[in-house]
Amino acid sequence: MGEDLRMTGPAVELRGVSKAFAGIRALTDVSFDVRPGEVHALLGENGAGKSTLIKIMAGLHQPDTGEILVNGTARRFASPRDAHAAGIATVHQELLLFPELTVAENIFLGRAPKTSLGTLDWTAMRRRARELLDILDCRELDIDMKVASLSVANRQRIEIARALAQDARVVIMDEPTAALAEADVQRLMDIVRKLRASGVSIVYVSHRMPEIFALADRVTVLRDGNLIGTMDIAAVDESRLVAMMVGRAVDKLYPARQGQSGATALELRNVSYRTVIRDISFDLRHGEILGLAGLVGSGRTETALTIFGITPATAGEILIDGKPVAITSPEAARDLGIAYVPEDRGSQGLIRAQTIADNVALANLRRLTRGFLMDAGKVLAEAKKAIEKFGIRARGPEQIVRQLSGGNQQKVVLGKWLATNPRILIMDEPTRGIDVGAKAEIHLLMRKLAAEGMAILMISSELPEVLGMSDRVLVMNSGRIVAAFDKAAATPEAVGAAMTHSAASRSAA
Amino acid sequence: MTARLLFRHETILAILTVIALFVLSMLSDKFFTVDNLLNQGRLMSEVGLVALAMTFVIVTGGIDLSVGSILGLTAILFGIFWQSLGLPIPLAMAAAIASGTFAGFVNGLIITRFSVPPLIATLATLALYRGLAEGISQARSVRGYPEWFFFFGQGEVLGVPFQLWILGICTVIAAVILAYTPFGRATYAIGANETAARFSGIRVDAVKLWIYTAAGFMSALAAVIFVSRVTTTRSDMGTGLELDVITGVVLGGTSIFGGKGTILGTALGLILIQALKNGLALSGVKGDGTIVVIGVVLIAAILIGAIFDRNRGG
Amino acid sequence: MTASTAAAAPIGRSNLQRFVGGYGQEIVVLLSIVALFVVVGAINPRFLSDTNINSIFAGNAYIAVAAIGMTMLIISGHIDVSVGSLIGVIATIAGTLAVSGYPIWVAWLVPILFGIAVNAGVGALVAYMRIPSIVVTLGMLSILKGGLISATGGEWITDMPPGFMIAQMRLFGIPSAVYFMVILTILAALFMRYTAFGRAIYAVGGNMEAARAAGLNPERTVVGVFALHGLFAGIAGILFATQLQVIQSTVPPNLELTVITASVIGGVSILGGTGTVIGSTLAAILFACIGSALIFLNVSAYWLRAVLGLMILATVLADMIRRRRVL
Amino acid sequence: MKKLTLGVLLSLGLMSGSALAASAWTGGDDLPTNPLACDATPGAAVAKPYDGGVPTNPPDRKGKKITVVDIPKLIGIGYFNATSKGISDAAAELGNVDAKTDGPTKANIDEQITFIDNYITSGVDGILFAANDPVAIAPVLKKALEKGINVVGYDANSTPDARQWFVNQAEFNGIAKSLVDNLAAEIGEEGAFAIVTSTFTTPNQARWIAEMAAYAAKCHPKMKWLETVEAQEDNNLSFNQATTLINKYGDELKGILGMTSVATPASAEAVTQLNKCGTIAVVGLATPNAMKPYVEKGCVKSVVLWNPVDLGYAAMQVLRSVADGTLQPGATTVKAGKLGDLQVINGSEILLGAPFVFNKDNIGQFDF
Repeated sequence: MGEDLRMTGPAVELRGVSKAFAGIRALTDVSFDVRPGEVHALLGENGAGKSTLIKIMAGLHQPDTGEILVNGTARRFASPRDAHAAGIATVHQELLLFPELTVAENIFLGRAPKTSLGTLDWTAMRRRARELLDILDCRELDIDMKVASLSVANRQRIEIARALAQDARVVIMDEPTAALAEADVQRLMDIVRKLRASGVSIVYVSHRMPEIFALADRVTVLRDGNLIGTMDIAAVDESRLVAMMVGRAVDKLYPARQGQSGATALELRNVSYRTVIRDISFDLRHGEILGLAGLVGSGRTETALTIFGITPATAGEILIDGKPVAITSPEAARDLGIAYVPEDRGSQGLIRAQTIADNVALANLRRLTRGFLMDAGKVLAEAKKAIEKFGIRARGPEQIVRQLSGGNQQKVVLGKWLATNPRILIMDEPTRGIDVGAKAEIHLLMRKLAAEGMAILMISSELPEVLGMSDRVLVMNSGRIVAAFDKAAATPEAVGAAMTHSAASRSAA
Repeated sequence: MTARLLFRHETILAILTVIALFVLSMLSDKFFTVDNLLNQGRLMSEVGLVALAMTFVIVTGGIDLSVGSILGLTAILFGIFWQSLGLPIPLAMAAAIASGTFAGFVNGLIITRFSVPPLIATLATLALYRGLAEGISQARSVRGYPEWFFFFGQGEVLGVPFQLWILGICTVIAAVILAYTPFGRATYAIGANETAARFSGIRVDAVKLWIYTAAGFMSALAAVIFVSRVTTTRSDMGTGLELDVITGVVLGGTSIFGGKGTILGTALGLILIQALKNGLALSGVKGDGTIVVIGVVLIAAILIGAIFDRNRGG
Repeated sequence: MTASTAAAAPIGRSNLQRFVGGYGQEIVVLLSIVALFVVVGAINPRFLSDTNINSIFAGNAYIAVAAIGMTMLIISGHIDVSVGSLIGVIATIAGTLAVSGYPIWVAWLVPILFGIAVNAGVGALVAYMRIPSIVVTLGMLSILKGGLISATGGEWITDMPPGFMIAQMRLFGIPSAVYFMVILTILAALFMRYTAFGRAIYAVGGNMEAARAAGLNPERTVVGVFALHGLFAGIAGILFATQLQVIQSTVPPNLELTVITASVIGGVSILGGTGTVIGSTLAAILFACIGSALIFLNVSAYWLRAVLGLMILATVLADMIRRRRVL
Repeated sequence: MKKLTLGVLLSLGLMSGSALAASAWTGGDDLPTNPLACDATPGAAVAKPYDGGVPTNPPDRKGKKITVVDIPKLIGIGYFNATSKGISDAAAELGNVDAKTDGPTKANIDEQITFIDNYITSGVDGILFAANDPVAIAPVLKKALEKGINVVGYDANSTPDARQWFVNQAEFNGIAKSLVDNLAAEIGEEGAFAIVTSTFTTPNQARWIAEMAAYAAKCHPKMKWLETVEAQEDNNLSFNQATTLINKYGDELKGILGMTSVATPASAEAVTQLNKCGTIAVVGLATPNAMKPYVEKGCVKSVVLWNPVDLGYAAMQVLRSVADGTLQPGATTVKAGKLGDLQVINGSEILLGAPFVFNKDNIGQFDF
């Protein structure tokens, strides 16, 4: 990274790029450039063409028309290898790592240092891996550990180290903070700034406005495969960007509360699961949205899994409508009127290879029968109901879920669970990876459900969402509930402090 | 479930089967006769019964290599229960089938409780159950069953072999269960995405346990029919059965990765294989040539399916 | 993993830590072999005689060699259920060439090339047509087996020239098959650890899409690993062919199961992405030792397979429990 | 837990079953044995009425061209290649027979039955078989008889009523005597030996072993029988098993008996490779071609076998005679072409002759 910045033109430039898949246009005549040492935010709703654009830059797709210029020369990327050679690296959203290989290997895979014999030089590889991670301030990361056992944040750091190992001049980050907790987001932003200072350009794809305003130098907005505009960050504000993305003004992000809290729906008394969560006690009322905040790994999702019976409680008591219940399996939880919209839509929420109707029926198999047999009519009717009720944009109940956008997929998960007529709804990261428009729809829906008397427990890593949606906020840390706030008392400062302060004091103890 | 896509593979297979039947009946006038076809039905019954259960197993994304060994073990236990323990035949039959079912249950237990991949778990029990059969029998055959017992394997009801009725009934039941019941939906869901199935309140472990137990039961049922058909009990019975069964199921379009497959496909796959074995033999092709043809047909059928898939997917 | 040592913080784990951490299953298998030798040797000291140890190693070297290729294949996330048939075919081709008067090096080399070519073809079907390897190789199993008998009629091959019998040659009193096993295992282990292609095999087995994004060519890697597997199957076939004065021209029964089991017991995850060739060779040796030990211990041969099944189950369960505790 | 109880019960059942069956046993079957006299007195031929089956309404095949299929236990091994050669030799000689050999690639009862079934359907006139299991094969053979097909067995019998005639290569007790006598001559009356067989479920081998046990107990009581190991029909496994036996018993082991044409050469190979020629004797059933190297080197002194080419030849001749109606129940001899008259024994069996012993002097004259 010792080179000085002699280049004046863009590090990478896309000119008039178009791309279609099976006749469907994904990008139409889009031009985009990245200057040396800048953070360039790329914005757009899901399906706007961001992924296609970055995949073209990464060499995973080839444009139908248009050209890619690197340092002013036209290049053709036939494969990711060509893009790497041109100094472009990608930190993928789904973190494409090899779980059974070590940290060091993951960083150097495909371009490991060789000895004079042409074999891999493990000594050099491990040394340089250590150096790179030190540059990223990840001194605690063990380079000989298998990646399988690492947290999401650490995996992401490995991906970034991998980009550095390629001497990348341009690093594309695809929703890098989507899966990160607040503290890790801060660390990531520090890393991004550090990279920029060393002359690396960053293409930063994110749905989170605060990050964009904190980091980006310029911003480009795409909509429906078209370029809407590229601007200096100083020249725009949040509502303007949202309007550009959505194509209309979205005035209120978080809908106001309607109705009042009712009776207690769910109560936990000193619930523990092994040593993962300990002594969890709280109550959840009908008609309220209870926010559960905390860092990733603080035990939020684990609490939800215990309530839902995936990891049944090893101690303590759970009461529903005042009566103690034994929740030993998801099936039992469902039969008690609990629904869980999981954190990871793709692997936990949906069977993407199946149709909407199949997915909606999945949690309701026994109800959608006539005698011993499935009732195809009822299944279709249920799916149609969900499509109408949640405004799922699909050709019909027979459409394969994989073909839907993230927001619509999430609505299918919701449809599946609301078809069980639950009275308690747990939503884990309900809007992760969903674009602004769909996000607002889901928020509206949550409010409507609460107004109808649903008791909602919401887990979110996005502090604005927690604060905007919750009627009350609980904060978890190291497997315990460490603070509780009313809506009025739940300020970003107070909640943020509870999430991090106690973590520091606990680890110091 | 992409009904159309499934239909595709079965359509290809049905066309292949019809072509095969047509060509084979051209090659030999002995092939397309009622007698021969019913007889072939008798010969394919054991493989067919096990293949029904195997379809469920593979749809969940699993595999069961131990079915042949369970068949051998059940056959031996049946013989031992009858001859050495002196149980009356119906009781010995029930006890042996219960033992075979239990062997399947053990497979399921190892797979679900200890999360051992099915391929490995059943690779181990393949050796274990066959070893038990050999050890228990000390390689001795049990013979001399009473004449009436041979009805199950050699008798006819309304002119149709007894076991073909059993196979037919089991096929219909299996087809209905897989396609039209909550259990069937759960089976597909587990194969397509086990975690999502679990998170949807499906009792994944229980479903899998049932399926492997059913595979044990079907193998045991096949064992009794087999013993009745060949009138003797040997510890090497059913050796290599798993490959025949898996070939039939896979040829029938069931994805080895799980989540896809139908009983109709399996039935067509089995019919195609049996028709080739019999028809080629009748038209003068030797056994080793037939094996080659079956191998080629298996790869070709799946290849055609893959090409169709790809063209659709774009 | 604690960074307790302040001065001269190590860049990673110590070599010993890494060794123990990386070779858990291999160490278990190795200890089983040692335990077996100690126990059986105590009961019947002849078990430890050099001739017996030689026999155990030499008689089963071809299984270990085939298991090396199988291990690579399974690491890449695939499997070959036709390897036994392939070895039978290769042995027959080698023998036929040898008795037909071709130079001996031709009789050794051509069958190996045949193995590579066949498996590269299988690999191409798997990689480019996306047909699951178990399906393609299930088909190949039938084709090779039936084809072999059609072609040879099961005629035994005898009277091979003495120079052809490579597995019987000895150096310092040790049969060459043992050298093959040891040297190929070491070479393969080095290959898997120190070459880019070796690591690519792990990468493709671990995460195919990630491998593509990392600039690897997964399809080519898959074809390559199948070809490598063909190479090892070819060498195994030559060892198999030259061990005895007679080649049976048929498919050795159950060989594929033995080879796959050796790979799996050696620590290969059937899900791909993990395992080592050292483990599979050790497991093949363990099997050979068990087979021999059961005879030495007067265990009735009727129970042999049951004992083997139990051993596999015990190993796998122990591994599962070990992993669960680690997590 | 109902399932648990069931499980415990079944495990108990399994264990009791195995306990019942577990007894020291060397690989023979448990049918009655009939050891021959220790000297060369031939066994008393018991006159027995014809006990074979009769085809139902067979068409008149006298002198007409007939199609015959030969279905051995398995194809692709030297032994059955030799019988197949004998069958086609006889067919060529007779001129009015169209014969072919087909069968399973491994000795599998089910597949063999399927093969026979298919050939019944295809409408052959005659079936020659070597049974993988005498009882299991019976129903399908009876079916063939019902369809008017002539059925003749060779090498491995079925139950008598399931076929018309069986060509017996040599009686079990004759083979047993020949093997044990030859072995005793080489290793002495007090030598210890072990057996390598195919599988314990193979009827012929099990029968021979049982007869050998009975004969050894009667005529060579001091010979020590160490153990019997299984080696499938697999060269390399046979070799490994024989090697292990040698290593295990060291100098105690004086001889190895190979019970199959695969096990015997592999055992000889093991003895050769371990440099035990002259100290460990190998005696067994084998085809001469596979044994020539060892016999010529002097490592193996005697190989016992009937001539399988003759066996196939005789089987074909018998089938033709049955089809022509010249061989009727009650006959005492049958003409078998170049083999001359063969004797009828045991009601419906035709004896090929005494087992033949190959040695250094005569083995070069045979090529099969």
